[in-house]
Amino acid sequence: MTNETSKVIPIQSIPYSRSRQAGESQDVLDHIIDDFHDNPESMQYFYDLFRSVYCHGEEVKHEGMLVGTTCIQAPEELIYAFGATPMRLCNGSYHYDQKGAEFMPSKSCSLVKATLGMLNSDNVIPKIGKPDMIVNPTTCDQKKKSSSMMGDMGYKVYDLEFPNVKESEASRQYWQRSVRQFATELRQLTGRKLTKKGLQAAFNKTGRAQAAFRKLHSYRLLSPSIILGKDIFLVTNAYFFDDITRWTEKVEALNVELEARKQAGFKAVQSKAPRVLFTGSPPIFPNLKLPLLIEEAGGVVVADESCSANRMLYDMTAVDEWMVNDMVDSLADKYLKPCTCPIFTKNEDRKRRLLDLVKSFNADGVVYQAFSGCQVYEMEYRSVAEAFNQAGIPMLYVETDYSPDDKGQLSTRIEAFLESMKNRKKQKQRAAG
Amino acid sequence: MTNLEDIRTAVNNVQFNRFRFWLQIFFFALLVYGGYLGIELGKHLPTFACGYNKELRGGMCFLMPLQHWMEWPWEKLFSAAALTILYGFTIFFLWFIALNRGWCGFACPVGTIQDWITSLRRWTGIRYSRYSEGQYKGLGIIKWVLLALMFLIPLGIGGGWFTHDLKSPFCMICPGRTVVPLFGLDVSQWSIDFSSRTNMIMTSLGLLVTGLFFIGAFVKKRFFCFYCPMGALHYLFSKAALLRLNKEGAKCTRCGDCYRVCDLQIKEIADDIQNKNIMTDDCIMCLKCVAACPEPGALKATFAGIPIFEATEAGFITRMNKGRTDDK
Amino acid sequence: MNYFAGIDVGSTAIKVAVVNEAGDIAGVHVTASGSLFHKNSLEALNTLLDKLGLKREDVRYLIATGYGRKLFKEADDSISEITANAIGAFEAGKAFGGVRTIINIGGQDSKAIQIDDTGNVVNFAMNDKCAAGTGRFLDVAARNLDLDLEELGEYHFKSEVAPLNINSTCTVFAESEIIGLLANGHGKAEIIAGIHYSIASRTVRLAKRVGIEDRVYFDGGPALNKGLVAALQDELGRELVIPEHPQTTTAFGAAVLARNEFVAEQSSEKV
Amino acid sequence: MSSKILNTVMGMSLLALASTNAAYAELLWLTETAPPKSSATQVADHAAHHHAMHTPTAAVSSTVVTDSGKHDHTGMIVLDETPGKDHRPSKQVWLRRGDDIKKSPFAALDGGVAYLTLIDQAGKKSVVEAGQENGLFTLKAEMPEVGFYETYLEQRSVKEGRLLVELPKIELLWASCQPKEIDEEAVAKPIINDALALELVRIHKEDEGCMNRLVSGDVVNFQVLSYGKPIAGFPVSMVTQEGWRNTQPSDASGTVAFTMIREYFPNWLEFKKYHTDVFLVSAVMDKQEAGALNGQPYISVRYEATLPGKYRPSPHDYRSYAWGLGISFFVIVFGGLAVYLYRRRRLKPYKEERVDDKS
Repeated sequence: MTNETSKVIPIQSIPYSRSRQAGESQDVLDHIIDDFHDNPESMQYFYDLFRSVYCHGEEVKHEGMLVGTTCIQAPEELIYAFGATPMRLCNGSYHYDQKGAEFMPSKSCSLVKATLGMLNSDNVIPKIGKPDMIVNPTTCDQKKKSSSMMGDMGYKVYDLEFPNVKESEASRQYWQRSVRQFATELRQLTGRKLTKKGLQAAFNKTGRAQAAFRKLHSYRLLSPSIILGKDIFLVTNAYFFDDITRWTEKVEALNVELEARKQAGFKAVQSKAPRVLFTGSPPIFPNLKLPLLIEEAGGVVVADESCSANRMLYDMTAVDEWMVNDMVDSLADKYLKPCTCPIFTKNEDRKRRLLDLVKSFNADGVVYQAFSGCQVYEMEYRSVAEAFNQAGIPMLYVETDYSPDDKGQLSTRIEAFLESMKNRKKQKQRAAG
Repeated sequence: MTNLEDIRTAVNNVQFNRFRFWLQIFFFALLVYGGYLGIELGKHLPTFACGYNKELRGGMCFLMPLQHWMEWPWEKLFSAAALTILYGFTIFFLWFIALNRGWCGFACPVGTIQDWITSLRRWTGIRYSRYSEGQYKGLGIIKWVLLALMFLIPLGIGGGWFTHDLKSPFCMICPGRTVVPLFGLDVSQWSIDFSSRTNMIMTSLGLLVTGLFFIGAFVKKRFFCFYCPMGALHYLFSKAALLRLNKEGAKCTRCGDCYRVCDLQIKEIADDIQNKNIMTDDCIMCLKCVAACPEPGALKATFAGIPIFEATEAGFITRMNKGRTDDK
Repeated sequence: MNYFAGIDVGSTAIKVAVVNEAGDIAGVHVTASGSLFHKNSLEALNTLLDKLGLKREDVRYLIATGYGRKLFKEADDSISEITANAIGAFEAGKAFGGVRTIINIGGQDSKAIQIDDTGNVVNFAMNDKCAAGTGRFLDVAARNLDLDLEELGEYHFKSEVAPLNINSTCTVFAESEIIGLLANGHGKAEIIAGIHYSIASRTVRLAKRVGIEDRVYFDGGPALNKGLVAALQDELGRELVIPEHPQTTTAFGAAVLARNEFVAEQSSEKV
Repeated sequence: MSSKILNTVMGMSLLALASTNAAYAELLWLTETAPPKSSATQVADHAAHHHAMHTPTAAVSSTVVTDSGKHDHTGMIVLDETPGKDHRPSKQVWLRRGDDIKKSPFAALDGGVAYLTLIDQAGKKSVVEAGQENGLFTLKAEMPEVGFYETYLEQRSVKEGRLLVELPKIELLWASCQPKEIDEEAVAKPIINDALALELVRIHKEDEGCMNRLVSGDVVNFQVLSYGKPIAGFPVSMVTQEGWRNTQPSDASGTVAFTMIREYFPNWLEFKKYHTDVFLVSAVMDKQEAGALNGQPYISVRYEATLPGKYRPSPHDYRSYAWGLGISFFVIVFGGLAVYLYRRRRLKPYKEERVDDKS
């Protein structure tokens, strides 16, 4: 004699588009699109792309084999040259961050947690399908250790050995060698040959993309800005998984529109809006928390030094002899020497790069994001702060993660920071005029 | 003013390697065949316009007269006659400051020949060699040793310690002596002189070096320039030169693109962000680094302070694009 | 006569300050925020105006600050409490010969602000998300010792022994720690002293992050607590400046800013 | 008529041939080679049968021009030239008597002054007075331009009713190692003094100069002229450093050709490629002419023309192309192999990864 009220509730799968995860992306995307006025029309492509991929969980197509990369240090030209497609796995969703926290130390960095959380979950968003291989450059400790974790999840992981010292010739050679090893690895994986043609074609793809990005980058020099940082971050985030050729075309289209805006003397922000240089841990959709907070509060991110945008696309490869061996070695150099990642022993290059960016983009201040758990960024903060202090450039150091619950406090701090920058500006002007 | 700007951009976007190739051809013709056209630039040229290439040359390498002078008996060397030397040296200096080491990168026939050998190698698809850091440091001294000997031995002859058979010792081992006259169909230098032990040794050395020169230049870009005492001599005066290679340390991202393309594998060009005048004793001022620098204004070649060739983003992109797309 | 008001919609209390054209303080008012931020804020403003016998129109410019600033739509403008606090402290500090470092302990956060000699924020730091070392910590403590907030001050000085160590930084754990200490028969006084010292040391660590210069201006509700002031003084080893109305410095700052903005606008209209 | 002249010419030549030995013993010739430093004894023992010559003091050595090469310890006269002797704008010549190039002594300037005629490339004549140096006849010739200079001396004396006209001549060269500084055709064109009854002219190799001089094995051509006109079938003699003699009649164009024989055979360690041998070419012409030279009557005239020359060992004696090419070829092959093996080997130990089109 059973009671009607008691019954077993069966597992019911809700479509992804109605999941909390989709909601997270949904909110951010709506915020990016609706809460800001006159976004560039050409951005529509990227808005739609993210909506379809992150909110509707639509599949991301790719040619040939799929090679996932966990870091910008993996030479994608090589992957393209073997007819495969690279896909950057670094993930920015809080949902996956929590998933990752289930099997990773809670103190580890959100990015790594989220990435592994994503790889570990049964529906991977962006829906790229199972990578035939994951290239894991041995950069920071957490990424190093992820290698075996990803292995345990049943992925084929290749550890791309990466040196910790950038200046020494020895490590340069070591790195060149491991890049060559990577090439042979890819040869075995794809069963293809690395031909001069293929490599040149690959160089073309990325070269064109980089040229487009550099152009886009150059429009951010303008003051008052004609495009907001949140859009730039969205564009560069799309580079992670979007088809490179299409991506390039769309960016070129965006550049055309920006050129028009420039001619028209368009303003995306108030002329007094503080110009902010963003540096540190990479903002990856949907975790654009900090850039968005800055731009809500009336600031504008005019430049960045992070591996989800500038550092990923800025540096270009120079080749002396267009033969396979020299091209590969040049690639190796390109992926080692210009890198300003804090995993290296010295901080000078990053400091110099930041100061140069502040100067050339005449930024009023710097926002330094460090994901709690990312020791390298946390440790480098002091010396960077010192450098800015000497240069008389205000910097706000924000230690945060993917969780949205510190938004309130962050907004206060960021507003205060922007206000102080405004005052400085006023004073400068008074002093000048 | 705008069209000046246009010229600037045009220059900065130039397909540098092709430009350099033709400029080198021009200088080669001038210095090796200039004689045909009755061109005579004198015997104080700061580059290997070899004197052994007799009638054809359009000018003469300064090292030859320099060594002859040093061979003068001392009482003459330290007499008023030395004014000749002073004069000759002044001419040399004037020639030099015009182009600085650009003489090596663009004018030097021996350098040009090496570049031709390099392109031959490239055509065969054989990779080039690089020195290890240790080798690089060690071998770098050789040019200075050669420079020292180039003065000391002739002085020794003048002082009567050495036989006259040792005269112009550097010319004897200089690959220019054997290689350049070939372009005048003169093979007379390709022989061993058994007339005395010294002659035999020197001529054998000369041809040994010649052999090394060919094989070296084939596997190593600008093989000989790394050991060239003329280069060392240049370096002593390079501070005074008009043509300069300048670097804006703040704009440099240390991406190493310049280091990548440097024939003399000079690391400082990429890593040194302190010095504005970036030229080292190995630099041959081929300016390939400027052409391969993507950071606007980070590297520039200036003449008397006026920038004549400057690194630009657009220039870099067009050049690399060319490289990516052309087949051969 | 024009008046200018600043309203600091804080987490625990709502503070209102009104200044006259000269920028001198005309009056202040403090009420608990409760749950209905918006309603209470309006009430607070009106009560103060009544007290001063002013009409809403007399207030020519109103700036809101504090966590609730966005909610208070009546304000002409809103500003982050850090800036407001800086301005307030700078203005109030003039009376004491100027201050450069400000320590503010609020209901649920604590800040350290460094300002330059023109009152601009040079650098600042805030406590992390949790309420450790904030006013809320004192509330909890007071509740556990069943005293009310005001009494804590006197008790601090009653202790004959060295203040106890309160190790837990987290408010919640501290609560249970206190109970434990009581159970072990420790006197309220040394416990309270311990609490004050733990807050003080936390705050000083925060202040050191931004760098401490000469006098330190201490405001926020807890600044009324003599014991805490003593502890902080001891930890800092520097002179403290406590304003007349510690709670309302931020509101006062907002009011001063309101006046300045108004003047600026006037002048710009004239031009 | 013409046959008669021919006849006489033949006659003369026969006569000349007949009396060569006697005549040559006293040949007078000019040389660039300075008297030896330690020549006192040597000069002395010649003084015996050269009464005409006054004996020079032993202190010759002191002021001899410095560039006269290395000493010879045998005390023999050193006729070895030193390199670079031709790059001098001024030269000194001496007079010697006798046809043994090694032994014939330096002559003094007997009987007052002697005038020498200098003709430069442009054909410009200038007359210079010969001087004395330690009693020896000598002349310092200034040579403003790079190129050849012909120097003539004319000595007339009457002995036993025969007028002896001695016409020693020497060819001085100021060479430059800058071929561009030399006017080649001027050098190529022989300088002829048509005021002379008998002259020997050497036909130069083209671009003869510092870098290119006579060497053993060369065929050297001379033209024998009288008042500028070539004489055919006229006997011309050559005596070389080591005393090798050869006489040949000139051809229709008055040209005589000698092949310079190799006389220099040191073992190769002593071999000096700048070793210079001297040869002397001479021609003698007798004429049945009567006349008087300052009071002394004569019935016949004898003209003696001499022209010394220098030559060096042939490069073929010491240069080897085979070896040169051999060495460089060996180095190239061996070096190439070394590089190749090195690269191969580098693949072995730690398995160097290489990628290229073949991979």
